[in-house]
Amino acid sequence: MSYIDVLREAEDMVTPGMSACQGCGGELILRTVLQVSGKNTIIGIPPGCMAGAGVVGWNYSNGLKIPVHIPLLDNTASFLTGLSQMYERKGRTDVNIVAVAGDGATADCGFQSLSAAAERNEKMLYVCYDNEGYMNTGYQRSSTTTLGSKTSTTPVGSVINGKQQQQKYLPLIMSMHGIEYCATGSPSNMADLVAKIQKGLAASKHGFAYLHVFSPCPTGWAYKPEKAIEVARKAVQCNVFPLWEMDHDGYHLNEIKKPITVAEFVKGIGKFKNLTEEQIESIQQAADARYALLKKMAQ
Amino acid sequence: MGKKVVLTGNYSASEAAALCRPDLIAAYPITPQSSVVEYLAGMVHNGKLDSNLVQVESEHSACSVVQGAIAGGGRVFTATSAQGLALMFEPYTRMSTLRFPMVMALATREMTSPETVWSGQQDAMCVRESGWIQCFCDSNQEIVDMIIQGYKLAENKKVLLPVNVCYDGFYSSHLTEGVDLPLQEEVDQFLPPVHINHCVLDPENPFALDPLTPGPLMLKYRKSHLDAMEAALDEIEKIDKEFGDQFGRYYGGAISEYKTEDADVVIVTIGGMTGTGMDAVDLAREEGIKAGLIKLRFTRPFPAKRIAKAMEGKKAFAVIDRSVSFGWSTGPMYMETRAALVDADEKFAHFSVIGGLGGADISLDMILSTIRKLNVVKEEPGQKDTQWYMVD
Amino acid sequence: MKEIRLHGRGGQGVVKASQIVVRAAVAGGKNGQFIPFFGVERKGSPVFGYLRISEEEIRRKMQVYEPEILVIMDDSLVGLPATYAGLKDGGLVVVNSVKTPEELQIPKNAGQVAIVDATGIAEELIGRNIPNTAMLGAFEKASGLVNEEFLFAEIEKAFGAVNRQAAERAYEETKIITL
Amino acid sequence: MAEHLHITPIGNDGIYCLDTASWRVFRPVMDKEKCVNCGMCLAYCPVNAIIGTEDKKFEITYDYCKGCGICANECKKGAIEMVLEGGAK
Repeated sequence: MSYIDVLREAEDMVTPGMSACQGCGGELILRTVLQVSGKNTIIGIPPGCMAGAGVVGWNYSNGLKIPVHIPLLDNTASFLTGLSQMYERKGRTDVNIVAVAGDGATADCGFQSLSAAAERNEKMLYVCYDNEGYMNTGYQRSSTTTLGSKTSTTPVGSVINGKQQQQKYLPLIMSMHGIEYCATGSPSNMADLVAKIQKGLAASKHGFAYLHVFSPCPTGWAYKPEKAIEVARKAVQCNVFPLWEMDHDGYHLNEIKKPITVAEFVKGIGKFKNLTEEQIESIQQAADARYALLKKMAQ
Repeated sequence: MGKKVVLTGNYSASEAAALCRPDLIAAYPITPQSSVVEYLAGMVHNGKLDSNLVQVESEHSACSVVQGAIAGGGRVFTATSAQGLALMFEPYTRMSTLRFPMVMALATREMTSPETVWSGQQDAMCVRESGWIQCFCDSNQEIVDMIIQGYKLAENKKVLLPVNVCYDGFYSSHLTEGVDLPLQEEVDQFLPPVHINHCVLDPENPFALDPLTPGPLMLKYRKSHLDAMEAALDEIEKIDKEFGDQFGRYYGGAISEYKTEDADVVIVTIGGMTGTGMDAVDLAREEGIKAGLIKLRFTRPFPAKRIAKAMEGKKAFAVIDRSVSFGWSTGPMYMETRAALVDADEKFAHFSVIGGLGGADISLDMILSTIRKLNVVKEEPGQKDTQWYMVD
Repeated sequence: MKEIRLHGRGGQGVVKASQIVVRAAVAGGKNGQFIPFFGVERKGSPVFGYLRISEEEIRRKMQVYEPEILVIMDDSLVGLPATYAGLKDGGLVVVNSVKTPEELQIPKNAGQVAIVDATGIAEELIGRNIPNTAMLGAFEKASGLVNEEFLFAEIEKAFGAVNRQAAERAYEETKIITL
Repeated sequence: MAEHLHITPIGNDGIYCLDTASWRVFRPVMDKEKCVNCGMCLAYCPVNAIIGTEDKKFEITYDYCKGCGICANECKKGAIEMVLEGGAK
C-alpha cells in the first residue's frame, strides 16, 4: 500500500477544526501519526502548540477521537511509562502508547524523564515535533533553536544578535540510549515519514521508539504559510535536518547527493533575517559536521 | 490472626504496601525513605511480590509513572521524603486534583537549608494545601495499618483522593520494633481489588483526561474536591471501625485521645512524638497535674469538630509542631488547631511548641516542661509565647 | 523498662546486633525497640544506638539519656565523653576488651562491668573483627534481659552458625565484675 | 460520566471543533484538467481538507480548510490556485 493510499484510507483521529496556525507542521504531523496509529491508541500530548490548539479538549469535549491526556510539560515519557506498563500487565499490548510532544517538552525540561524512559526501554512511540522553540507562548528559544535565530528571548539586539548557541542535536543523543528504534522525519518527505511512523509503532511493542520530526512553523519562523513544506524540504536538502534512522541493523542515512547551502535555506525566513555571514557559516559547519558523522555511522 | 514480626518503620511500610497488591511501584531512593524502595525491590526481584517495579530517575518521575499507571486502571505505591517531595510537587498536586486514588508513604524530613537529612515534618506541612489526605503515624504498627486503611480510604467512591501516610524520618523510619503483620488473606478480605473507572484511559471508551477547563467549571471541581475531603472525615471513622472490628486495632479515627476525659491541660501531638507525650502525661499525673493528650492523626482533612469536642471544658492546650509556620512565629498545626477552636483566646490558655527540627530529639523532659507550663498558665486564657525545644 | 545505649564503630554491626535483641525480646513475648544513631555512618566512625526492652508497651521514641546498660563494642571508644555519659547509678557496662576496669576508666557510679574479648573471638571464629554477635553473648550473660535460646537462634538466623558459636563462646567467657 | 460529577475533569461530550473555515482568506481551487491525481495535496494538507474520492481522485473540501496554500504551493502541476474568498469566482 502506498503512503498516499494509507493516508487516503485512514480515518482522521483529530478534530477537523483545531486552532493550529495556517500551514502548521505540528498539525500535519499529529494528524499523520494518528492516522497511521489508528483508533486503538492512547496519546499523551504535553503543553505546547498541539495541546494549546485544543486537541486535548475543552470543557467536556475531546479534541481527538481517541483517549488523550495532557501530561505535564516535563513528564510525558514518565506518565506514559506507567500507562504502558499497566496495559502490558492487563495483556492489552495491542494498544498503541504514543506521545506527540514539542521540542521544549522533549529536549528541555522533559528530557530527564524522556532519557530515563528510553534507558529503561519503555514500550511507547515518542514523537517530537521540533519547531525549534516554545511557539505556543510566542516563540521563546529552546535548546533545539538554530544558532542566530531571532526569538522573543533571544532578540536581535544592538549587542547580542539572536541565539548564541548551536542547537542541541537530540535525535542522535536519543539513539545512543540503546532504544528499539530512532529516526528523524520531515513532513516534506511524507513517504519516508509514514514508513518511519509504521516502523516506530511496530518497534514500540518491543521497546522505546523515538521519532524526531521537523515541524515547520510559519508563525514563529516568520514565512508565508504556503512555504511550510518548502522550508522543511530545504532543511533536509541543506543537511540542517538530515533524515536517518537507527534500527537493529544500525544507522541508515538518506543521502543528499547535491546539498543546497545553508544560505539558500535561510533565505526568506524571518527569524534568520538578521544572520551574519559568520553565523551562516557557523551553521553550515555544524550541519556539515553532523552529516559527515551520520554518514560514517551509517557505513 | 496476623504474624508477629520485627521491622523498621520503612520495612513496615513496604510490607504493608506489598500486602495491598499494588500493580505498579515506582520510587526513587532518598534518605530516610530509601529502604522502603530497597525492600520492595527485593520482594519483586525474589518473586515474592507480583508488581511492576519501575526504577525511575527522580521523584518527579516516580509520581508521574504511578500517575500513568492509575490512568491505566492500576493500584500503585510510592514513597519519598523532603527534597524528593519538593521535586515531585508538580505531579503530586496533579494527583489529587485529578482525583487519582493512591497511597504514598512519606518518611518526614526537615527541608533544607541548612543542609540536613534528618527528621522533621516541614516537608509534609509544606504540601498540606495540595489536596492530598495526610495521616501521621506514631508506631510501626500504625504505619502498617494506615497504609492498608489508606487504600480503602483513597478508593472509597465518596473520597477518591490520594493518601499520604506520614511517619517521622529516622525516629520511625529507622526504628525497629515488633509489628503484628496481617496475613495476605486478611488484607484481601478487607481491601478488595481496585476498581476505578472515573479516570481510566481506554480506547474502548475514549475521552480527554483533563481537557482545558475554564474558571466557572474549575470552581465546581474544587468544590467537589473539598466536599470529598469533608466526606473523608466520616469515612476515616468508618474505616477505623471496620478495620478494628476485623483486626482488633482501633485508632480513634481522625484524632485519638489519651486521658483527656478529666484533663485540665492538653498537649496536641503529631506523629512519632505521641508515645513520648503519653509517657509525659503519665508522669505529669503523678505530679498531680490533670494532663491529657490529643494525637492529631489526620491533618488533611483537618478534624476541627473532633478537636473542638475533645477540648470542651478544658483549660489549656499546647500544640507541639515538628515544623514551623513561616509568618506566624508558631507551628502550623498550632495555628490550625487554634482556628478549630472558636473563641480560643477567651476559653483557653494556649501556646505553640516547636521542637525536633532537623533530627533534634523531642524528649520526655521537654514535653513534661510543656505540660507544667500549661498547668501554670491554665487559668489565664489567651495566647502565650511560643516554646522552643532548644537543645544546647 | 530497661534503657540501653550501644557504642561502636561503623561496620561493627551495632544496628544489626540491636535488631537481633529486639527480635529475641519479641520472640520471648517482651517488647523491644531500637533507634539507631542518625548520623552519616561511615566505616570506622563512632556510632551509637538506643535499645529498650520492656514487659510493657514501649511508647516513647526518643534518645536514651540515662542508660542502665552500656554496650561498648570497641574499647578505644571509652575515651570519648559521650560513651559513659548519663550512665545510671549502679548501671552495667558491657565492653569488648582485654583490659581491666581501671584501664577502661569505668565510671565510679557503675555497678557492674562485663568484659569479653569479642574481637578475639570474632577474629578466631569469623575471621574478621565483627564483634557484634560475640558482644550479644556477653550482653545476655550480664543482663539476662532476653531469653538466651531465642537470642542465639536469632543470631544464627541472621548470621549463621559460626556467629551463634561466637555468641555462645562469649557468653561463657564473659567476666562479670561487681564494682 | 455523562452527568459530569466534577470529580476528574473528563471530556467525553463529543468532539471539540472550531469553525476554521472562517479563517480562510484565500480558497484553494483545483483545476481537474491539470490534476494528475498524484495525491500530494492530500499528503501535505495539515487540516486533512483534501479527501480521496471513490474513483481514486482527490477533492478539496472547504468545511475546515484554513486556506494556508500549501496544496497550491506543492502541486507540481500547478493545478491548484488560491482565489480570494468573496472575490470573483
